Amino acid sequence: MSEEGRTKKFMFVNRKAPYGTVYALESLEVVLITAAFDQDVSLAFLDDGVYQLRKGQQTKGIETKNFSPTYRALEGYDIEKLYVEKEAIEARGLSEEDLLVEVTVLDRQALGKLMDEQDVLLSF
Amino acid sequence: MSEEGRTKKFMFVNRKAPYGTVYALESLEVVLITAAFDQDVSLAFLDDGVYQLRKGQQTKGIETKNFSPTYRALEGYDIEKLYVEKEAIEARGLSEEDLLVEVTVLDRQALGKLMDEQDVLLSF
Amino acid sequence: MKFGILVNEGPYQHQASDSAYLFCKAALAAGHQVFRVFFYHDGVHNASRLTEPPQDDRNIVTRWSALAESHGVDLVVCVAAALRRGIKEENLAPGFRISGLGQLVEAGIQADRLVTFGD
Amino acid sequence: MKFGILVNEGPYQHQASDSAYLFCKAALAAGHQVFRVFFYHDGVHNASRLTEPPQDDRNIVTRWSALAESHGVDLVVCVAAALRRGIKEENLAPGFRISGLGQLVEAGIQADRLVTFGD
Amino acid sequence: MLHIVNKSPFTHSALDTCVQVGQQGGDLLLIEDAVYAAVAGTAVERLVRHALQRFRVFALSPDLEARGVAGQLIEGITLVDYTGFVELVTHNKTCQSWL
Amino acid sequence: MLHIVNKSPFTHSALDTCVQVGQQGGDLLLIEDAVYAAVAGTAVERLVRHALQRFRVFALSPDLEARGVAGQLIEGITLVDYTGFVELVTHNKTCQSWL
Repeated sequence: MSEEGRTKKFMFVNRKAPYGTVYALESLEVVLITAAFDQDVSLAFLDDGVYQLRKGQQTKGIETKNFSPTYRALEGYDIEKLYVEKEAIEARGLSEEDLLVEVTVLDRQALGKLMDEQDVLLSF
Repeated sequence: MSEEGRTKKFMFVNRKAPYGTVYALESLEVVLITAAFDQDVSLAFLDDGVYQLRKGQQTKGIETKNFSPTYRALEGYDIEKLYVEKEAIEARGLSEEDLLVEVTVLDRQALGKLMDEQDVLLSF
Repeated sequence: MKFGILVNEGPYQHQASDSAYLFCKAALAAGHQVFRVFFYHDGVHNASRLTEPPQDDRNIVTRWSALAESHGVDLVVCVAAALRRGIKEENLAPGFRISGLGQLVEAGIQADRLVTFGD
Repeated sequence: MKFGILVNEGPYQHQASDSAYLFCKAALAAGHQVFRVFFYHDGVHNASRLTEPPQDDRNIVTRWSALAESHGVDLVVCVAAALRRGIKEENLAPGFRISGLGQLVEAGIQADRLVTFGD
Repeated sequence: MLHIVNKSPFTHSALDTCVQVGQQGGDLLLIEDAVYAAVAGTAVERLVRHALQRFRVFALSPDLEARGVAGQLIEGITLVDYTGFVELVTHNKTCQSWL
Repeated sequence: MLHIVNKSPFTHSALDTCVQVGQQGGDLLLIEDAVYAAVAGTAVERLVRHALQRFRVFALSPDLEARGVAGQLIEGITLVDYTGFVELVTHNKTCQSWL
């Protein structure tokens, strides 16, 4: 499905918590489609975005679909570049063991450098 | 138009800047209706809400209606209790002369005390 | 006790509408009366009968309609906010009615408590 | 230069849709091409032909339609987001079309720049 | 009076304003993205401890569970479900949503 | 790279994160409610001065005028209209909206 055979570097910048707003869920839907277009996809989790990857989400009490298992499924779509902001997890008392998937932890400046190297940034 | 002759103390708590979102404008519409119901109406401006009262708004460049003159018209509806958060105007480098209308400036604790005395709080 | 509820955001984008619904359900289950739910700002989108969420997701609009049906909750959509955003009789879901802001003020006067859900 | 635009919020509630429109107008006036505007999340509400803003306010929906008419801008509404929120062919304004998220990805690939407006 | 906060304390100032404006002896309920404030060991714990000196502080458990953070609350915060939310509203004469 | 911020710096952390993540030499454009950051003499002026050491900083004049704050900018900030906004986007290879 690649468009004219072109491959671009797409980065999804996720900065919002899940469930309070729909952005995290609808962002994931774009991630999956972008991978289907054979693009070079990476995801960055900054600020409250790191909460999207929190283990143990149980949404029965708010009668809303728990979409966090989808992050585990990303590997099956060859989406393996997941970056997490070091300052964000530290401020929230989280460690890598609290997260659903394996990630690369980078500080803010290293994340900024990666962002600078992208062709397309998508942020919701 | 009073409902069963009952009068309640309604306070509108405005904490958002104008134009970035519609809340300030649509809040004003409720204020006017509430006055028409002969209720005891007061308005509190906290946080970015104080920007609603900023003099000199010129909205031609964003092709949006300038609704700030409405604040001047409130007096004509006998809405005269306008309270502004002292800490908010100070943090924003504003003084009472920068505001469109005459207001009572109160610190946060005094505003909280007033809020405690209301029957209905409306916040958008 | 008699509750009035104000919903300021549309369905799915913000949790406000979900929180308001679950609050109403709990209030009714505890024997209270939910006198009126008033939909203002983007909250008017809760009244669209055209929404079709995915099969595995909750249907926010029909949930509200069911609440009106089962408990006689008065679901009022602000006419000015609705016109601005494209909600009219022709796409209004069952159980909702379109009326003026006076209905919100009246809810504030008549209800023992008015609770706001928004963003 | 070839621009793609992403709009994530509905009309009137947030300024995002206004900012996106004024950006498109300026880009077109400067001789650039606005290849596509993609409406996602609550942005899909920009496509409702039922909106009726007050006489003294801007009409956000018809402004978009006019841009499609005069400059051939491709206005695409995300089908999944639209179904969830009650935007369908029956209430779609002129100049808009409903399609899949692939249209957003394609815009990212084909455009020289993709600019996002949201909340 | 019941204060309801629904915004993340890491990205919005709503909780901060609420704590500074609210009067001693009020109730504070954390819902939606604000429940992250109830978690122990974060950068906003000091603000919440300050809140605990002024108010009774509650957090909505369905929102904590949805976000996977129900297990590590700051001491002194009380969990409530929606029924408890309703009781808090009836217990207080008025409520303010710090949107 | 162009950083676009549209949130009030008094109530949201978006500008703060942007300044800390963005690389030296980038461009920063303040639009919508973020234009309040461009005003001199406020509690966030220090953050904006820090931004000025890292980026060229611009503010969208129609948004400043709408809010009545066009007259008192921090030195070093450049005013642009929508045409200037478009030029900033073309000048930078990519842009990130810090929503």
